[in-house]
Amino acid sequence: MKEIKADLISKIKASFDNVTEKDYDGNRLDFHVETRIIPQILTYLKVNLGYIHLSHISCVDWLEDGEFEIVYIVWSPEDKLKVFIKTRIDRETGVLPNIDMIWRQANTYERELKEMFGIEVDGLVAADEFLLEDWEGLPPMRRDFDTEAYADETFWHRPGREDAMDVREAIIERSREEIPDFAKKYSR
Amino acid sequence: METILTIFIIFIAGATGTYFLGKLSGILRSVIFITTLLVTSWLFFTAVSPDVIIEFEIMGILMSWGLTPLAYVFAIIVFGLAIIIGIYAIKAMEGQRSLNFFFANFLLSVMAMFGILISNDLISFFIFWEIMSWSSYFMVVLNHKDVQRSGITYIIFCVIGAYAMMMAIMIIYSYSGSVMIGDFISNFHAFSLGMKWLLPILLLIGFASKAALMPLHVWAPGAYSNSPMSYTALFSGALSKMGVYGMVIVMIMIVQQIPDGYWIKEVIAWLGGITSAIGTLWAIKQDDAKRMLAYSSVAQLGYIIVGVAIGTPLAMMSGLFLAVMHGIFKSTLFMVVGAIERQTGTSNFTEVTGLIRKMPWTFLAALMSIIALAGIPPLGGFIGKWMLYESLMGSNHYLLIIVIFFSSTAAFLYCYKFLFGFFLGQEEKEWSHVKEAPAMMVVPMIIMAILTFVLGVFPGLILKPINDGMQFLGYVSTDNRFWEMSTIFNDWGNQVVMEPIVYTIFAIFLFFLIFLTLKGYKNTRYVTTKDISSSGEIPREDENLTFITGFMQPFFRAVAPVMKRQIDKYYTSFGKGLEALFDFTRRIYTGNGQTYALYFVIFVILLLMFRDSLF
Amino acid sequence: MINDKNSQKIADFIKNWARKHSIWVLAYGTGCGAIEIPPTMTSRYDAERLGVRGAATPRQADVLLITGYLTTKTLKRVIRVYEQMQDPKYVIGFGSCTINGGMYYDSYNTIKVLDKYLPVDVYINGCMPRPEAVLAGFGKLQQLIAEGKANGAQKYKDDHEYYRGNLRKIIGNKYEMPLYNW
Amino acid sequence: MREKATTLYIGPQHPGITGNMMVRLKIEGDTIVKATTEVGYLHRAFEKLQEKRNWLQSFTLMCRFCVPETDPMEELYARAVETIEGREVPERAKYIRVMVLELARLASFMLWYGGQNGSLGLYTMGQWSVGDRNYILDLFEELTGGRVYHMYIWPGGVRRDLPKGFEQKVLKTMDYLEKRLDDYDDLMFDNAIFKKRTKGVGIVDKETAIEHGVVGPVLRGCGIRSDIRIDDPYEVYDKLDFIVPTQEGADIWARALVRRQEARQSIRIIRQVIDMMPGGPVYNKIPNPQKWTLPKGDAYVRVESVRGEVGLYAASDGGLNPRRIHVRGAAYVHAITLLEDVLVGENIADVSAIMNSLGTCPPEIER
Amino acid sequence: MESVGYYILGVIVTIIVAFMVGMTYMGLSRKITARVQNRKGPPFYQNFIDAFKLASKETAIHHGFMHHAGPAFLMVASIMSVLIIPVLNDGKWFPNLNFDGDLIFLLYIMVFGPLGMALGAGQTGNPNSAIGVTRGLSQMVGFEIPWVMALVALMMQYQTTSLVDLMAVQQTTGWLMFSSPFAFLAAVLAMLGMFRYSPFDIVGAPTELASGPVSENGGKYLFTMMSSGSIFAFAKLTLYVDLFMGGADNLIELLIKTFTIYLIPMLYGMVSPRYRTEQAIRYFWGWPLFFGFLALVHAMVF
Repeated sequence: MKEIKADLISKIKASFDNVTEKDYDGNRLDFHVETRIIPQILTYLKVNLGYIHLSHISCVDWLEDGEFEIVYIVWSPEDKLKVFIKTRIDRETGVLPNIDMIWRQANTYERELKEMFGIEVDGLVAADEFLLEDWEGLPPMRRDFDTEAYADETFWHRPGREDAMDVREAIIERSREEIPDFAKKYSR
Repeated sequence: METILTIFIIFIAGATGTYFLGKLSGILRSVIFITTLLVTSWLFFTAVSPDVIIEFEIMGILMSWGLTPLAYVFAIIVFGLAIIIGIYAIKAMEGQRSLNFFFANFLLSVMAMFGILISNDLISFFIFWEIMSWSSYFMVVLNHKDVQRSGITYIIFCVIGAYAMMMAIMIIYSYSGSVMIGDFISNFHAFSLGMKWLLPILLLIGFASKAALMPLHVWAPGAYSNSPMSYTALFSGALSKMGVYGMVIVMIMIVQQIPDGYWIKEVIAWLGGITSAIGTLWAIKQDDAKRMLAYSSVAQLGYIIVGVAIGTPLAMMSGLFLAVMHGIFKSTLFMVVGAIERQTGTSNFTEVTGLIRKMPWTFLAALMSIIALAGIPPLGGFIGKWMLYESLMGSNHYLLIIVIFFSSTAAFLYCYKFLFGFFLGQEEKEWSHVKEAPAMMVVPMIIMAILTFVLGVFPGLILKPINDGMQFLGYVSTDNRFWEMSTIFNDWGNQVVMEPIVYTIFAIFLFFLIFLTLKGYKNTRYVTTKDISSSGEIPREDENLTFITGFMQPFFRAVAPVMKRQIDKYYTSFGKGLEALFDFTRRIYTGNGQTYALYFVIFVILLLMFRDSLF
Repeated sequence: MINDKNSQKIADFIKNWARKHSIWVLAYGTGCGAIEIPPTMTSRYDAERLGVRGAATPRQADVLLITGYLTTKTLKRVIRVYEQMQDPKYVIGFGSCTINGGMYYDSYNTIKVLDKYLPVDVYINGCMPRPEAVLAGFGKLQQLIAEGKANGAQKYKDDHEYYRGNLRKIIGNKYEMPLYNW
Repeated sequence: MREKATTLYIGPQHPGITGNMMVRLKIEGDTIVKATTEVGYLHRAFEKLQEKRNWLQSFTLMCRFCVPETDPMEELYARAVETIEGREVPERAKYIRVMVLELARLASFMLWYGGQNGSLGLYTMGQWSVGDRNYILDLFEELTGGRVYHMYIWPGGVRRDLPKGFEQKVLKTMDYLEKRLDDYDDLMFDNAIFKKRTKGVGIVDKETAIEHGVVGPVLRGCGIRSDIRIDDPYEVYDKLDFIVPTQEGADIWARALVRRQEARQSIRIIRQVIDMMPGGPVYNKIPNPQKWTLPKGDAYVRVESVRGEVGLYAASDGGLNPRRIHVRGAAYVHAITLLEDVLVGENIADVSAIMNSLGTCPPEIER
Repeated sequence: MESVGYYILGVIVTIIVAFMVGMTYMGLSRKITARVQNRKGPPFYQNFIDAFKLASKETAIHHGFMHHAGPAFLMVASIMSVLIIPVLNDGKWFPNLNFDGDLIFLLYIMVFGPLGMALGAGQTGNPNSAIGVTRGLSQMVGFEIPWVMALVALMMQYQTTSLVDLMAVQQTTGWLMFSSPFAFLAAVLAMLGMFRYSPFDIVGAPTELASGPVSENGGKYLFTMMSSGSIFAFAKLTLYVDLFMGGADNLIELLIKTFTIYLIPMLYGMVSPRYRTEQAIRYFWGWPLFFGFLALVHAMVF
């Protein structure tokens, strides 16, 4: 595993600038790269090094830094190594390159990033809406979006929720009821 | 003066008047046109009887005109359809080009058909046949579109048929010295054996090309769909029956005299069966109503030819009855398509949908005709189908009956497609402006629809003249079964009485209709076709919810391994042959059908003039 | 001869008896509760012996089973489907999340109280309710039908403005919700 | 101008759909010319809610991610937390976890048997297998108290030890189910019509599979031997002896065969685990949940579920709540881009069968 | 046939008996299916409750006249078939419209209803309905061919198109099932398609088309269709008994014979997935067609 990692680091560093790596225990290796070389490095990993499986694309909202951290996780069935490609983009102005020509399913991830975080993806061809319908306002997965306040404002809440009184009352009321016949007959 | 001649003179005068006076005013043209048709029909139905024969001589050839009882049946079709379609055509053709020519030509066609029916000699028969061919050809190319394919194909097949027929006439004349049909039939036994086989085949080619029997049906879809619908109604309803008329005479009068002529009958019957099956399959595939109905006509004529070719009394009767019925329902359907095309501007199923609430009367006419076409009781088509099956069983045609049954079951598919494609399905905004066709178009269609119903309940109305015609052909009517008003019999003595069946059907239908209507009347609502249970989703405006493209795809996938390869091969090779034929004719002639027709006439006249020196 | 009221009563009794023993449930798994519907319908619990049976389209269904939370996107479809159903029709709220939002009380995309949008006849609580509970829910519904108390459809008709207003509040004016049935 | 192709909605209210999702089909004849998956009917914003909950509260939401198979989700969360925190798990807990996971797989296979055959109109199969699935759920009930949501595998081990005599009950159930699986084979795999309906339908070949990042039985169905339990072993899978079956057909039939063998492998694993199970504690106690913080860091863990690889990316900022929990469902890949591509050219009769075969599970997509 | 009153009464009784028997058979089929599926199943009279409930639905919608009248068309076909097919051998107890039970007429009246219904389904504008109809019609072309071959073989062999005559023949020669085995085989295989149980339930396949042509029908419309279906089922079963099993002398015998026939499609359906449309058609054009040919050859030779 150590040799594989060292080999990979040297190969990546030889091909790309401004790459910092971070090693973990087990079969995980992180690379921090610039946003613009994401397609190149992923293509390189897929075509030249056998990292054929894109496992995941995730995004973490670092509100205090004003940045999103995008994580691409690729996996090589031969090396049995998970490689994390991490990059950071600006929360407001950042644009992500499109990689759905490398892996088709990245399209879905990018649609979600666009909708949930409001991240622009350069050259993404897809329907506007993914999970939400007619959503207006702040993308909901951003940390500054307050879901509880939104829910309180938009939806009804059944009173008694605070201490779950109604449920307790219902349980008490229910326990006084006669058990229905068929329930007696059939319940195991 | 003889009534027959009067009719001819009125026709010619009417056609001329329509053409020349029509240039003055459209109303005048319509008046002359409809008066001609009315007067001639009136004369025909009141004053013409099958007995009178007139003879006269032109250029030394004796011509004999008279209406045989058999021809009377066909004449009923011709005049009945002509008057109804004529009324329809006046409104339907409104605002189109070269109307004078159309209406004059229409009259000429009717006259030519009448001429064919009254001709007792081969020469006048042939001349009228040619007039009919030209006039129909001019109708095919009337719109000046697709002339190359449809027009040329049609005229080529006309010419093939005409040549075959003319050759036969020449041979007959040179052998027997008489052109009388009666003489020919009675002297047929004197011909040599080779001639005995050649003559009927030549004549049959001539007639089959008009009746669109496979493999001579190629012209039909193009010609039917290319001429104006008002004429196609007549074309398919009456004009193609002239081929059937000829075939009846040949099959019964002549083929029976050939030793082993049985085989010709069998071959023709099988050709008819295969025609119906293949025509049906092709009809299902069409997305254009005109072409579908054209192929359907081919298929339906297949049934008729089967009946005629089998030739047992019941078969002949079914064939003739189907001929009448086909004339009625198919011309109605063509009129329906004409009405829809007029109101919407297209006759393509994939474009028009949901007209039922906009054109209810047209729908009613279409529904009745389609039920008749499908042969479902209680409408008239069923009687014909029933007799056809019974006759096939009575004459032990085991496999042919399966072929016929296949095509008539498969016919349900295109029947449904026709109704669904135009009238049912989503009611789209695109067609919300569509109105019902004018009364002058709707009324003829409805009359025809009622006719299908009346003939379904009382087939005796038309079976009676058919029976007379068959007696003329030499069938001996042994019992009264052929003209019972509402009962049909088969060879084994089984019978179906239509009247109580029809009443029961209507009683049950009305009972349940009333039940469905009255039960919870207040709480039953009409909802639009947009409010369907589309899986909970609300359909978007631009989405097409009508399922019509590739309508019967699974069916075709199923028949593909059985039929498709053969059909394709057959058609491609046939098409190639046809193209070669095109090239050949084009090289000889100018490629213009009209010019060619002129050549042809001159050729015929020359032949007639120099007949003595030739033979 | 026959007292009108009495005959009406008898007719109602027979009708309600039939309705009670023939409950066609619309095949619409709106939420995670859909996972307990197959066991309820299949061999061990066998709801069919009570006359409970699936219906493929809303036109044929009697009961709309809201199996769990409703997201706003589903809510629109559910209401459309409900309006396409024929009277008499019933709604069963299934799972805690239909009652008070359950663990999704602060989610921005799910409704919390089902009976603001649809007239619920029976709630089945639990997360998730066991098949026995579902059967008990059907039993309760049968009881209500027999007593003639399951008149949610009428309630929906009467208070249509109220229900529609509540719906509007969530979905705003952007989504075209055609007024099909009313 | 209207489109030429007809629009047909499969879902959300449709007997043939695998969950609350929608496939918008454009059909010509009965051939699909274009398919669009629309999701979002089940979006509950779990990941947003988990940011508002503390680390233990988040755990209760975890099992609701994908309802047909809840334990892999709990396993994911537990392992992610353990990886970030560096918490050790007792050996016995690992074995119990494997047992529970395999039982969950088996239960899910039974549901698949029902779904796959129901989509093709063989409802008897669904009645049998979903009915028999209850026996597994009974085991879960005894072990955890819940039929569907177990909340059993949690950070630091499992919630409680096995009840007395539980192993024997599991083995007895396994014997019964093994017998039943043979019955299913008779009904399903020996059925000529089933074969006709599934062979050559819904083909996902190797190139497509790699391009789309396909996982699980779908990948194995096209001949690639790939299984997280072998490739990236977790818990005690590296100590167990089992086979990862593959097939070459790449169609529904091949995937059905793969699943058929996998169900038997699950039974085999369960037997092995019970055989090898050590004694000892099952739970490495976590601190007071209200004050439980994890160090800053992130982790990505994966589990092989019935539909294939399910992954979870968890990031901690050192606070009380998770910074980010992000689940990668197998269906996330299968149900959207792959389904859209596979459906083109197929018959509308096969849509439901293909969806069942690909393992589309909408709650996992939408979360 | 003493009087019109007696006649009409008899007709109504026939229809009611057909309805009851058909409904009960369907209920029994549900019960038996449930037993095969390891469960208790609904009571055998469940279908009556369902039908009554559908009839007592308070509201209904329709998409236009054809959709409204569609079930009535269906009813015409089923009742006409019941009225044409002799129920019992002597015809005294269940008088019917006695046209000797003409088989060709029967063949055509039996498609009258489905076509009318298809028009109704077409008017709903629901794509599922239209697809279901095309499937149904295609399948019909499939199974009608072997079915007609069997009938033609029988009709040719005994030189009659009348069902009554064929029944009379069986009084002397024994059951046609044994004397014309190939026709029987072809007809029974075609029957699988006619009853539309699995694997030929492609018309209303729920997981594919959400119940197909009936997807817009509820309440009274569905009730009428359901009743019509049960009457039709009885008619078809009686037809098979009359054709191949020598008819029946009394009601009990009829019930036993019809139920035996009914078990064939039912039991086959329980363990079969559904065919695709083209596969179903090809199925009918395989062995059933072959048996049909054999039946024709058999009829020609003997």
